[in-house]
Amino acid sequence: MSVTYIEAIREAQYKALETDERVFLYGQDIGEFGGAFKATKGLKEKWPDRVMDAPISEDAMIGMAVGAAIEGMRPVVEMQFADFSSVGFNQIVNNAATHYYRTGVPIPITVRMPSGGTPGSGPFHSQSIEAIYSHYPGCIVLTPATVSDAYHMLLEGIALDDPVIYCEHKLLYRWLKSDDFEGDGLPIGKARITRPGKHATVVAYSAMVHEAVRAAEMLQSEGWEIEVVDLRSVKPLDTDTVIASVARTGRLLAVGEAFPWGGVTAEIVSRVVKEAFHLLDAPPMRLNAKDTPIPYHPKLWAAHRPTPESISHALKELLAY
Amino acid sequence: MSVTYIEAIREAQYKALETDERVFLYGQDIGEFGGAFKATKGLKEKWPDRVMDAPISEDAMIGMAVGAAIEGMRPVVEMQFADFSSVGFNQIVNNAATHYYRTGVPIPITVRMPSGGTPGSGPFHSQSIEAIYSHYPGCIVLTPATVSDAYHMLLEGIALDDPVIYCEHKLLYRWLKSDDFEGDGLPIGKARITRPGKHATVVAYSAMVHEAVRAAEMLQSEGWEIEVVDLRSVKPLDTDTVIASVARTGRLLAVGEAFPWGGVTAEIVSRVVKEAFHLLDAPPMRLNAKDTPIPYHPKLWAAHRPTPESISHALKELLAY
Amino acid sequence: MNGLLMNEKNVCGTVKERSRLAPQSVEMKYRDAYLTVIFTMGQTKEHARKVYQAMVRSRLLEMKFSSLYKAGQIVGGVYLGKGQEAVSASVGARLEPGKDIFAPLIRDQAGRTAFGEDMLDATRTYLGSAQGPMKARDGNIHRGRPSEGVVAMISHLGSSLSVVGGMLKAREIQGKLAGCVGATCIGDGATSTGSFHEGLNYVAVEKLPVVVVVANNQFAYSTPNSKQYACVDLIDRAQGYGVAGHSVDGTDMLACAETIAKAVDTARAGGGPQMVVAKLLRLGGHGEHDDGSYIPEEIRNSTYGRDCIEVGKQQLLEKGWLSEEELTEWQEAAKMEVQEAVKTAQKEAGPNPYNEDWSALAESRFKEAHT
Amino acid sequence: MNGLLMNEKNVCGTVKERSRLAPQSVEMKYRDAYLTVIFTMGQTKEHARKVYQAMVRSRLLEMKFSSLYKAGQIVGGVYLGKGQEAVSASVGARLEPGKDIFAPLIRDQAGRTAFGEDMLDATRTYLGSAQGPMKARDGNIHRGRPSEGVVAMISHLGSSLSVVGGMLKAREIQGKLAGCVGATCIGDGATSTGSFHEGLNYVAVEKLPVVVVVANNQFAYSTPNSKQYACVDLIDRAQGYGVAGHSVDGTDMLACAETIAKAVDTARAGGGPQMVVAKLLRLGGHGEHDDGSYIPEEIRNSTYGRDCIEVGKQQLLEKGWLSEEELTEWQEAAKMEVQEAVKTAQKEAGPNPYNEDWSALAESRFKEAHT
Ligand SMILES: Cc1ncc(C[n+]2csc(CCOP(=O)(O)OP(=O)(O)O)c2C)c(N)n1
Ligand SMILES: Cc1ncc(C[n+]2csc(CCOP(=O)(O)OP(=O)(O)O)c2C)c(N)n1
Ligand SMILES: [Mg+2]
Ligand SMILES: [Mg+2]
Repeated sequence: MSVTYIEAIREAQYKALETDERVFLYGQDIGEFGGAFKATKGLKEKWPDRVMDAPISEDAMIGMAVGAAIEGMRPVVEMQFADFSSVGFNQIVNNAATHYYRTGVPIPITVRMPSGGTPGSGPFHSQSIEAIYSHYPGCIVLTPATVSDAYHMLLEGIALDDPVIYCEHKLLYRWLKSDDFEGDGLPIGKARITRPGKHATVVAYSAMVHEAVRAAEMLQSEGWEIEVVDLRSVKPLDTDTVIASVARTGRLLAVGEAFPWGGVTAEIVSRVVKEAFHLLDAPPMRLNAKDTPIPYHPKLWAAHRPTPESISHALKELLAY
Repeated sequence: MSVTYIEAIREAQYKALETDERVFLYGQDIGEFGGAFKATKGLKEKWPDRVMDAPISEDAMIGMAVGAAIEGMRPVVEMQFADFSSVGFNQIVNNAATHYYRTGVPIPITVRMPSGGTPGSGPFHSQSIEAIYSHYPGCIVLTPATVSDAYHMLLEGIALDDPVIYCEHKLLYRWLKSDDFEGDGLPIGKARITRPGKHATVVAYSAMVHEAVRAAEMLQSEGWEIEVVDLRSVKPLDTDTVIASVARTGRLLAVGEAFPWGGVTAEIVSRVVKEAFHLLDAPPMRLNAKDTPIPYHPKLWAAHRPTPESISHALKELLAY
Repeated sequence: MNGLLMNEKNVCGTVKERSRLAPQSVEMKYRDAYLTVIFTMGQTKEHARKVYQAMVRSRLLEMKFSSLYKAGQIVGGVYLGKGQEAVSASVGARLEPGKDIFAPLIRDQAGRTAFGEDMLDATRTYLGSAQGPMKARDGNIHRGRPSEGVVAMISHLGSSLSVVGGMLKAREIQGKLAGCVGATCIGDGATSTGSFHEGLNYVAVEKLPVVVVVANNQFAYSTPNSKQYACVDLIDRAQGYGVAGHSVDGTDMLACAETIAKAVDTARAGGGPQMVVAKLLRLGGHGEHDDGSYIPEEIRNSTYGRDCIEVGKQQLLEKGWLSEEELTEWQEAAKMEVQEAVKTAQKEAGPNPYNEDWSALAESRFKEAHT
Repeated sequence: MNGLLMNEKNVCGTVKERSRLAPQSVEMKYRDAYLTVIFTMGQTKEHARKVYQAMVRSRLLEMKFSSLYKAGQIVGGVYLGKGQEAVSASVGARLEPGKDIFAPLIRDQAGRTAFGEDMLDATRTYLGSAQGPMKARDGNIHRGRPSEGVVAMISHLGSSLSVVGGMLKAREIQGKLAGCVGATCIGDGATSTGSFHEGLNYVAVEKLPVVVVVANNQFAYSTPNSKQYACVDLIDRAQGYGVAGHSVDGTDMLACAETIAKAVDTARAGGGPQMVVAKLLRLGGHGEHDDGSYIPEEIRNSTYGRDCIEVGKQQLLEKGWLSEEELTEWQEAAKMEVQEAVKTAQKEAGPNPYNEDWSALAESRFKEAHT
């Protein structure tokens, strides 16, 4: 049997509904229709009262979830696209994320964010905005790159007492398959060495893990052994695993699909240079998307985000230092 | 005559209204009342049709400004507090900021953001969210630290063809005074060496420039000469001036009042290590606010943000490396 | 005095909708249930006294905060409910602590008091004691006890409504909704927020037992209604959401007590969301830093400008539901209570930044060291 | 056929509001001006023909996009206006290109066509030509020419309304507002957005000449009206904003042409914002990827399910305002035009990422190198 990334997300929600009656799902078109990406297919049928359609009101959707969480529930809210969370933004960063610090009452909500670019989707159906929710205090931000992480991190995230921003990458939905979603039991907060190597470390997350692995494979024929670290969650960020890798390789390239100013890659680089300056044999580098809206045309889109080619190009620069 | 930072902001708006009939002001209570902080005092009287009160509708306020900009106007929108821009967020980052790239039609709007902490203001009247608007492509983000910069950068910002996020620090409003607002003619995009030194560089912006200077003064008695760089704008970010300073001092501390994950200080560190790794004699450091909402009580607030004491403490660690 | 509702016949009969200030009052529509609210005279009297006592206690507490503010002893800003107590207390007094939900806004000390808030909660918060409900992390009007049904508002106006909706929806899922009500107060200005719209639409779609009380005090900070909305009366919005609408003169205590009781009782009985619009005036500035001098003389001198606490007093005295002596007792008791609370809070230490747990996360294992 | 408006007497007289689908139609209120719209028969005929021709051209263009989509030749998604052309074209046809403002949404090919859009604009965008108005940077339904009065929508529903308001407000400041109208279309689902609420409230407060046309096609993607709002009819919202309301059967072409013309003309004459709610059905899925199988049979078979293009054809033929021959001519001409546009766009190159100016800023001196 082969399961896809999106199936893992559905299965995790199934499991959460089945095992924890505090869990409910809420989002536009997630009921009978099963969601724009079919992540909730069939769930309304089984749990008619705990799978609910929402009006086009992202602000109220998050506010509603905050209220339900106060009363002891564990809402899982689907944004139809991560990009639309911009209109639920205030309730996330200023209400959900501040609530525990302000009142001592935790807000265990999970916001599912279909993220990342796909060809032809354009500026408003392609965004990777994990950095926005990481910058504000109070959220846990997950960025699974594998089928089993998609499954386990969603389940684990739902069980956490804090607001969880779960960034699921749309490009992986159907393309990424696995024989099962058993996984390796890594908990949230731990990064994974996806591919061992000794000449340079690429730190990536979400879909970029796969592009980084491809880039590493391209360089293998030239004799370079590139280590790829999958962050899994960008907040918390497992600096220890990254630094342990840099200790082995002496070189760091941080890769992300998000906009280039600030964000995950800058946070990684800043942490590594602070804690492991002496381990670095070359200036740490970043590779991100370009500083424009994500273009609609597939040709522009492909050049806007990091690719195996541009990653291996950056790696060569890093290795040549 | 002595002018304050807030007076400079008022004067710049006066001048803009006087010299450019495309300029208008829009915001809650900015008309007859003159604004929550009196930044528009008396302006409605002089230009009744170009100084307008808004309903409590931040989304519509920005949308309105975008529309007016399309028609050739240059709106200056006041958020009552930067924190409330979270509900106008979508129109800023997804409408105003993408418009030129998408359509070729520029959106010359200026959004005034009363930013930063003051004692007793709490989680929703204290935020410094320049990084949020810098992360997304398409905005210019200004962070004036002096009376003359407050004046000139606002005028210059209004004249720019792109959306400008003008972060004015509330703590400086009445406390910061100058004999005039003549200034030194530095354009947007250039950082300033506020205080020369040779042992370490502190890069700061907005109110933190003053805290950094105080820290530098504290260390002077111990024989340390600390250079303070005022970024002035965080996007564009004048990497050259920062690197030139680091070339002289070999040491870098980036200080900001914003939340610690990502943001301006991470962007600075990441750029400097990439371009000037060989110039660094010590691991570059960051100092930011803590990773919690900004606390309401002045005692907690004072410990939440960087202070002269915590900056000089960090500098000592940097100098001891 | 327009004691229309206050003669025995009406009190004991069906409460009929009326409003002196909003003659175009909207017909109520209950799509799910129609309820005839019957007050016995005893109930009305007790309810009115409860409302009024909360008003008295709240007014005295707030006047204390005002003078402490002027003396520089308050941490943060002070925003008062002066002139809005009849509306606010009428909400709080009709809710059941430990069962119902209340989401107060910036002028709801009276509602909080009526809903059973300990004066110490407010006083500790205003004076910066670390023992306040928000541990000095958030201030004054933001305080709440969400686990006890009092929502801790964020500043962004309009955003509590969907939270109340979610709390009630949770109870519905849990099978515990029956007989519960969630009430929230809001200003005229905040009705312009997208958040308010989305929240009201949500509770209407879900037919939740929510009461939204709009205190239309004619201004949002300095901004008059004419720059805030263009409908004739905010109650005109009720129909567009499919919720029942009630208009009331917010300075008329007995009218507030009854109209809001009716709205709360109707929601409780399954009548769906209720919207009350009360017209009145903020008797002061936006906050204690503001003198409100932009409020025109003619509005101050209109009925809006009446002080509901004076109106309420006359109403209770006239009806013989309260005596001068008893009122003095109430006032004295409240003054003592205020004094005690202030004395206690003033003795208490502020927060200690060195002991502070600098983490926004409940999951403390994910706390990261940021330098 | 319910040609109520269509007998000569009515056509030449005052247009009276009516709606078969919304019997509870709301009375119009113009607070600033009252306007009696008088069509002469010739005007009505010409206007109706203009609307219908745009519908025909748009339908053929969209059917082409649909088949190109199935052939895998379209870049991005395809969202069609099938069944909504009467409403959409009625808006576009009543606006003056080069003067008025139009903010189309996802189902407004007909309105765009009626407002004078060149078929090449759409075709280039759908086929990914670099010569489209958005230079392949943004796609399909997002295209616009803001400098020529066509707002380029972002995906976030509801956000165009305040933009239209700002465009008109700018003209007011510039002294150029007289005689201008700004119109925008929106779906039932998008009325739930905070952005829509804030935008509508804004244009109402400023009394701007805006026409908001709500195409209530019963569904937002898969979500039925019952999960979207709780008022009896969306037109019930008009009063709450203080804007004039008009109901119309969105499948009745002549009714749409007249009602929307009246709304546009009233706004143009200073009557303030106008809200039109048209009831109809989306004749297809949400996009071409969706089969819309969740739409119940009984709705499909109701009047909502009529195809307005068929209705319009019968109406024009019956009135003798169009002959079968002329219609065939129109169709043939449109087909040719579509074919030409597709041929041209297909020959054109896509964008070249190496030549792309990777900067979001108009101020190119601030472009930064990011690595
Ligand atoms: C979204 C948002 N924008 C702006 C503000 C700043 N603000 C605080 S109170 C206020 C006026 C509120 O007016 P209203 O809702 O009528 O309540 P009132 O003060 O009259 O009781 C404003 C603009 C805010 N709190 N939230
Ligand atoms: C703020 C926001 N949330 C979600 C979406 C995703 N979305 C796109 S179209 C659509 C349905 C729109 O329904 P409606 O407004 O009725 O228009 P229709 O498609 O029926 O014409 C949704 C939910 C969006 N574009 N914007
Ligand atoms: Mg008010
Ligand atoms: Mg629809």
